[in-house]
Amino acid sequence: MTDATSVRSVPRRLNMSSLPGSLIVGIVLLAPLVVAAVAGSWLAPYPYDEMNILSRLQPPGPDFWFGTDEFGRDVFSRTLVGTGSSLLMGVAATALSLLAGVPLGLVAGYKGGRVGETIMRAMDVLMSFPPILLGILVLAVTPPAQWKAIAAIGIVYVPQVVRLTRAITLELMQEEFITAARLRGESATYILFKEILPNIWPPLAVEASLRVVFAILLGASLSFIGMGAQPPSSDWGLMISEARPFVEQAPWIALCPGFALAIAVIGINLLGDGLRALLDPRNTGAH
Amino acid sequence: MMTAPQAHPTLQPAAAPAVTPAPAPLLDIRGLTISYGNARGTLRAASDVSFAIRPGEVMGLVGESGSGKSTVAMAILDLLGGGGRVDAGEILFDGVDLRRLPAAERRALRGDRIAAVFQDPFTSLNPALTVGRQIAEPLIRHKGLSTRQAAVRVEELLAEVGIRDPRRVAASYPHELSGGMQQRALIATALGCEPKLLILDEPTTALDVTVEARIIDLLAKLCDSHRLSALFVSHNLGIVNRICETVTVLYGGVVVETGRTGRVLSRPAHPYAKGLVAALPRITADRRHRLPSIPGTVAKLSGAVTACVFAPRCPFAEETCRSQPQTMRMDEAGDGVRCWKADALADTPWPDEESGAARPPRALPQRSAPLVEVENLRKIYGANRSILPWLRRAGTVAVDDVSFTVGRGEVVGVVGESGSGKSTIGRALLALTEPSAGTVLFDGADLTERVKRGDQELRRRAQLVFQNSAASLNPRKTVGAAMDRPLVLAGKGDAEKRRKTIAGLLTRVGLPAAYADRYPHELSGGERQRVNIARALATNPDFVVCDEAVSALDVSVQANILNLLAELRDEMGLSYLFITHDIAVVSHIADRVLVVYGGTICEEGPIASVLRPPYHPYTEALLSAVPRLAEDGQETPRILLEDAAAAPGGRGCAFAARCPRKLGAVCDEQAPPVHETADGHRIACHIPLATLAERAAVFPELMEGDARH
Amino acid sequence: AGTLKVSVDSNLNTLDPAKMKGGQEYVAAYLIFNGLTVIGHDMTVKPDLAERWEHSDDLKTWTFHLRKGVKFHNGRDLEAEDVVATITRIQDKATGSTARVNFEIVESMKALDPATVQFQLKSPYAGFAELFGERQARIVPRDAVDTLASKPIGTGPFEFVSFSPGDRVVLKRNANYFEEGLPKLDEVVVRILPEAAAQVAALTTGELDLVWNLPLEAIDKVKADTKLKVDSVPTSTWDGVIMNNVVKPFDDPRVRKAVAMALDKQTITQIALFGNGTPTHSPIPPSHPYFNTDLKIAKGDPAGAKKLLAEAGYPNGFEVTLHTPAGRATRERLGLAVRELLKPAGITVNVQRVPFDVFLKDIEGKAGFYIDGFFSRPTIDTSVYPWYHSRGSWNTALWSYSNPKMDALLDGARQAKSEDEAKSLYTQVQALAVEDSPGVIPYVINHINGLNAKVKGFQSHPMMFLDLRNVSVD
Amino acid sequence: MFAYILTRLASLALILVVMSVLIFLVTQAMPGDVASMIAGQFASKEVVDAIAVKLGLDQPLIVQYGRWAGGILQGDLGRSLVLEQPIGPILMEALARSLVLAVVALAVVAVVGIALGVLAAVRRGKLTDQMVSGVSYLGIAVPDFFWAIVLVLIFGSYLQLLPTGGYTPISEGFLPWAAHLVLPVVTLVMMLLARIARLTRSSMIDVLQTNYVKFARAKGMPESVVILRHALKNALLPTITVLAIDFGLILGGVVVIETIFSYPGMGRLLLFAIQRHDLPLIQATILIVSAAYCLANLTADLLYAFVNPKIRHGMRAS
Ligand SMILES: Nc1ncnc2c1ncn2[C@@H]1O[C@H](COP(=O)(O)OP(=O)(O)OP(=O)(O)O)[C@@H](O)[C@H]1O
Ligand SMILES: Nc1ncnc2c1ncn2[C@@H]1O[C@H](COP(=O)(O)OP(=O)(O)OP(=O)(O)O)[C@@H](O)[C@H]1O
Ligand SMILES: [Mg+2]
Ligand SMILES: [Mg+2]
Repeated sequence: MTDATSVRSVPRRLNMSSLPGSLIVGIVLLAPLVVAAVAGSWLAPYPYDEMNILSRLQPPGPDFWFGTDEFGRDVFSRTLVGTGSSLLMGVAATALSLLAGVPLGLVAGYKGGRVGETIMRAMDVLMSFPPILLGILVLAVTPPAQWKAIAAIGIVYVPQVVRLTRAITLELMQEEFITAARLRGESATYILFKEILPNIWPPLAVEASLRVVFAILLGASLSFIGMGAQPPSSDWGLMISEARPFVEQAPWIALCPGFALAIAVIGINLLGDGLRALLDPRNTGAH
Repeated sequence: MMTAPQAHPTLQPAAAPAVTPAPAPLLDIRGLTISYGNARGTLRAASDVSFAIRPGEVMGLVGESGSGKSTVAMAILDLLGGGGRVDAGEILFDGVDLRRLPAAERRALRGDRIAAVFQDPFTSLNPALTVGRQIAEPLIRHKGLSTRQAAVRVEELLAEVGIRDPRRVAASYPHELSGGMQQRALIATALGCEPKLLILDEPTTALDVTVEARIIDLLAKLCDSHRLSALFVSHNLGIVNRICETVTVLYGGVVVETGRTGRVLSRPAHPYAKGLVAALPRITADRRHRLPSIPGTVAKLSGAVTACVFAPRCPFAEETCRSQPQTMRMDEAGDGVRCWKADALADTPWPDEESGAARPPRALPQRSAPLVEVENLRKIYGANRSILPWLRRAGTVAVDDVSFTVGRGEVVGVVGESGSGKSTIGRALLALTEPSAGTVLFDGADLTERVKRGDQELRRRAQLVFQNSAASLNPRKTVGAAMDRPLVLAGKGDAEKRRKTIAGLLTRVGLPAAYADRYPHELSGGERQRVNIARALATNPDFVVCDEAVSALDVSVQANILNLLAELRDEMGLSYLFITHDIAVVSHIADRVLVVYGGTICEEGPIASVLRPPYHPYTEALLSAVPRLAEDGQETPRILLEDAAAAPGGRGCAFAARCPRKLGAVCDEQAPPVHETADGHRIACHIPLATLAERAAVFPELMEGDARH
Repeated sequence: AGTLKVSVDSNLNTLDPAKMKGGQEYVAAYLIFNGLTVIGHDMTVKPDLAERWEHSDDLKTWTFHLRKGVKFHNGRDLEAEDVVATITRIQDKATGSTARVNFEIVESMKALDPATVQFQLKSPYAGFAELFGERQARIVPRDAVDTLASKPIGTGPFEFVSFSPGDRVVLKRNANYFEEGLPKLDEVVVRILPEAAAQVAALTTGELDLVWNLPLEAIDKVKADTKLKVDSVPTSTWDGVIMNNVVKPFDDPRVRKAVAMALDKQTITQIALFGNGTPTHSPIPPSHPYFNTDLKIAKGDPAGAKKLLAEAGYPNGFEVTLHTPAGRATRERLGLAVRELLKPAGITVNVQRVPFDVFLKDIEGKAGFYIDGFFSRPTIDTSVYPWYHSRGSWNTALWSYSNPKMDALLDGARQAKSEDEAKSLYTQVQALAVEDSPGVIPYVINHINGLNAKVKGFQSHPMMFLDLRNVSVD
Repeated sequence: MFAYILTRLASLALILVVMSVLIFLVTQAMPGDVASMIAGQFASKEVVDAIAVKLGLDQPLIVQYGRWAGGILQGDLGRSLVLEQPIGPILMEALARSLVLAVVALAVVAVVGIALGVLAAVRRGKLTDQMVSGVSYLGIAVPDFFWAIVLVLIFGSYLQLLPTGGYTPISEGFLPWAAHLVLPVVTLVMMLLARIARLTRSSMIDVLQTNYVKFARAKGMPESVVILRHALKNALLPTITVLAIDFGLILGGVVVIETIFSYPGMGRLLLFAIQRHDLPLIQATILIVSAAYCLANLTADLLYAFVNPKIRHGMRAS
């Protein structure tokens, strides 16, 4: 359906003043990160993995704006180059959990009964597996790779997405526009994806923004136990984790990626809030 | 046949000097101006509102939805939420301007000297606290009672509002009580500290007619016995007529008329009040009549008032109306109107443009096979035959062995109290729920069976118009998209053609074609309901179930929709199953009516017969509970039903437990026999037909009309 | 007198000495148990449970005389049968002791009397007495072997009190210890503190008296604190860049040589150890008299390496995965340093961290290119022979290096009758090891302990043992 | 209600059975094996095989599972292959410590988080609200291990106020016990607070707009009563869910925090078991964690009923 009367998920007149404030702030915070993610390796003053034994653990200065780490690598360049993989970790893992979780949650909520119960109990089982073990399992079968860490984290978050989606679906199922759809003979697929799904996006946007953040942090924790990103990659989580022994001696090693992470976290959260508001057709710019 | 109100010859001239000094008002509101502000701007919800309530007086505050009734009530309580602000004016309570009091002192007044009861008992009680505790709170707070003393007082109060088992009720949680009991608990709370002023914001709107009647009676009695003053907010003119001495009519945040109830409702002076009274459906036997309605919608105000607020919708408006703000003209009797033409229009009724016009009489249904045949329909919810013993459950019987037919082009009304199974019947007819037993034949075919086999074609010929116009439209789809789908499913042409069809449908229900691009939240309630109807029509149905399709709407909007539905029936030969709890509405539109109670049909027949004796005892109670305007006839004594003690069910008559005319054990033990009269009027009751026919008519005027015809 | 609180950085798997694998466990082993002999601070073999020992001229029959009056912690006297039982147990494959290979040389053994035990060897071996100084070869009571893992009973200076996995091991003074007046401490608490920062913080606050194997990153901080001090000793513990000699492209000696040439050992020592170690050629540490001082320590010659690679058929270099065991910071740094230093030689290295259990199962001895490391051994022979002899136990599993010339040198050294002979043979071994480069051993590590100044009488042991006999806290 | 609990317990038992099979299969699929772990570096194949035989690892999986599950039904969690000790006591000790951590941390998180959430909701859009958001952002924006290290440095190294790690049983005195808990608890609180505060805030905002809150105000109840008695109880439902999930999370082990603070809880035990490939220990640990998690969920659901009588009613009915 692509004609003029097709479903529009965003309100028509998009002008700046009608954009939610949190969305704008979120975008402003995230824009430089996205640039860094795309062009980090060109923008970086040094190669991310270039060691310089003579200038290891240098404090911030004109040569190394944010100092160097224990190998004499430029912290700023590493942070820049690491943006891509760090954000990818969060975004891809979240996307994965949404991709798997939303349909399952929709079906569990729509079908109810035995199918729904089975799905929910399966999610309970999955949820009661400690996340690290899942991480280790996925990562340990074959050599670690980023996509595997992403897969592991994505799987860990599936149950929570399913729960949320199901809860909203159950609520929406009470709404009469679903009855109206059944009445005109829509298929279950259409009802799930065209009637219910668009109404799930706003709360899901908030949830997803939280998930992205948690995914980045869980990725960092996996790095902590040696399961996530592989050195010498400059994934932020890995960088901060590796900087631990030097927190006192050379706090700047952790500072730069920590800052970047904080900006990303806040930016993504604001973006989520803003998206929720934007996706709501009732949005009139008031927040 | 409704007539326009006649001007009363004894109306006092507006300039006559006061003779008797009126007692000082308890509540005197002067020039109250309230606005809601947010990022979008400000909305003036009340402009220069003035009125006074004398001690012991009950004043009704009426007006269209959104006219600012609640806003005014909340301002008195200092509970304007969400950016609401009083910009100007005084709220004198016992001579003291509440606005000048510090917040703590105002709070101390609340619940103590000024008490309130809100519209919806189901949401006004905290689900997490026992009812007794909630009633006791203000007693402990304001009267300094100990918990124990309060508990004693709570039981007294509950008894006072007519609850038979106060101790048990006090210990219950809200969800364990029926709506009527909850509302009584709220009233008991309000009465607890013996307030001087009671603010009632639509206290019965959420209740059943029979329950509503009881609550209104109770309130009238209490106001009388406690010499309470009350501000009674409602849009139900019948109830206002029943309980209020004076009435104030709000329109667009402005008081347009105020005066003694009898005068205002029988001879409204302001054009808006005229329209309001005219749009009210009356119990009538003449269902060919179209209701007068007020076209257009309320304009939202933001700035100062520079013209008559009603001018855009007023059929009498002139240039002056649009350029000059109106002033309130009061007379000594306390009657006042804000219209410079009021005197000139005193004898002009609200124009009834349609009722005069000749309409082609609808061809009477041929005696062919009925469109819908329902036989022995049963629906049991929640039965569970689990292998685990603790999971087994018998379930609730929502519909118990119901049979009826709907002819082609016929409108069948379904009335009954909440939970009696009306919606379930409707849903079963549309194959939205699977019957536990019985068959539903649609145009001779078993609909449920067809749908199960994946045949949606038949189903599209039976549609539904919902009560909740907001919930029945996907908030994320434009009107056009919502209407496009049925066409796509029916394979009705390409995008361009469908767009044309949609535009046609929108025009058909009286909406501009441009509305196709709007989202539901951009429409008013009446407009949304029109979209709903247009969407239902998109599949070209033969049969439409209207489940409380007009219950949530304002009288003037309701009149609009009712007219539209009647028109569609006449022009397209649609059949309706019209579910409602409003007898007046049913009497207005239905050919035949089913009275259901506890999942069974207790009375069925042509509308004219059902409204006249003989009555089923339940029908009689239901009809007697209908609130009416004074001019519609004499108030007949109400038959007040006790609250249902248990869900109906068992072997006997479903109504036995609450029946005021119960014969005895036979009612409990045997299913009632069905008495049938010549015109298809059927009553299921143990009482002989002759005895039933002895009762006086609830609507004697109908009998007169009968005689006249 | 007093209680000494010492930290180790990782949980102990077992307190059964035969099954021990990690340095933290050896700490406990040394405190609770004794061997027949002991390796002293000067790396020479000393009597321990054996008062004295003698061997036949052909170096094949060895007789040990046990010290009198030694009691196990459970009160029973030590007997020669316990020694036999201990070694038999180690020889049992199902025990899974890494010391088993050492004792494969034993043909038979018997207790001549309760105080004398005699070993018959399959071949002559001059260093047999030193084998009893090995970490796993602690003498255990033959009647209590089943509970050793959780309730060890030994003859050592400290008695086991409790072990709470993941948290601590508590030991108390053995009042019947055979060395008069020792130990001086009443109690030793070994705490398991995995995080370096927490260890150092605990040391500063006095919560700990001693941090065994102080994290290298923390050395400066401890040095700066006047209440604390750092005690360090060179060891022959080494890390290595392992190249599997039968896996392509490392089956070509030129490739291995090129890798070795490209690696600047001084730089590597700086990166991986922050300078707390010494570049070397082989497991023989520069501090040892046998160290070959004529050989040059590799300085890093990428151009030369490139040339060699071209000769070997890799003019454009190649790409290879280097596995490092996760959680071993030094080895991870070594891996990164290798990656960086091989880049100019045209070798692209992808570093891959592997969890330790996977490392043991799938990487060690199987992968082509990885980082590994080994604790110092009691003798030069045990430090070298197993890695370079074609039948050497580690060699066959590690890099499968085989050179008859090397075998001859090592076999000769085993039977060397004089120090000079041995020295000359080992000097040639080092030269050949550099020439053939079966792998690259960039450095030997210093063993460093951080301790509170109030800890008296402590000396770091080159075998990384924790010797607390003479230590006291006031 | 009783029927409800019975049903839930039955389904819990079922979940645990499924879990036990899953755990068993999944752990078997893990790379690495305990025999080579015990054998150590460069053990020859015969050695590994000999150990495997001794440990019974050579038998068919179904036999191994049967033995394991049978033991568990008799309350025997098996023996750790690496530690060579019965698992029961080790596990229970770790569980008890994790429990202490979970209970204390969650108590703090619940009290502080709910208080902050309520405060932010009541002062919506005001400075307080923004400050609460700010603090909670700070909590989640920085990884827990970073906080942990910073806390160790500040309170351990510099201020020398608190022990930096380890665990002292309460039997050795309340103060040492509490002192060892402070830092891990604070770190956990930083980590979990944000979510609780934000959640409480949003549901509180919803509840504050309900009719019954308005009615309570109309009764002249002071704000404190309105907020604490009328609104809060109804706003707590989502918060309770998340608290239960967090409870399961902490019980299941917060490896990073346990590692940094040398806290010998479930997380490190599990990590130890995984790293040593000690299957019986892994299996038992996960099973216990799962059971604890399910129980936490059940408790949350029962708490719902306690907080909301309507749900209590629903439980009776459904
Ligand atoms: N919190 C608010 N913020 C903004 N506008 C509001 C708010 N509350 C009410 N309004 C607007 O003020 C006007 C008056 O509302 P009010 O609730 O007083 O009407 P009402 O007469 O009680 O209507 P109803 O019969 O539907 O209850 C309406 O237009 C409404 O949309
Ligand atoms: N999905 C359901 N599950 C269980 N019980 C139901 C369900 N739907 C309705 N019921 C029960 O069936 C009975 C009839 O419900 P129904 O909705 O048909 O009544 P109604 O006459 O339409 O009431 P109202 O006027 O309140 O809309 C009620 O007791 C109701 O509680
Ligand atoms: Mg209102
Ligand atoms: Mg209904």
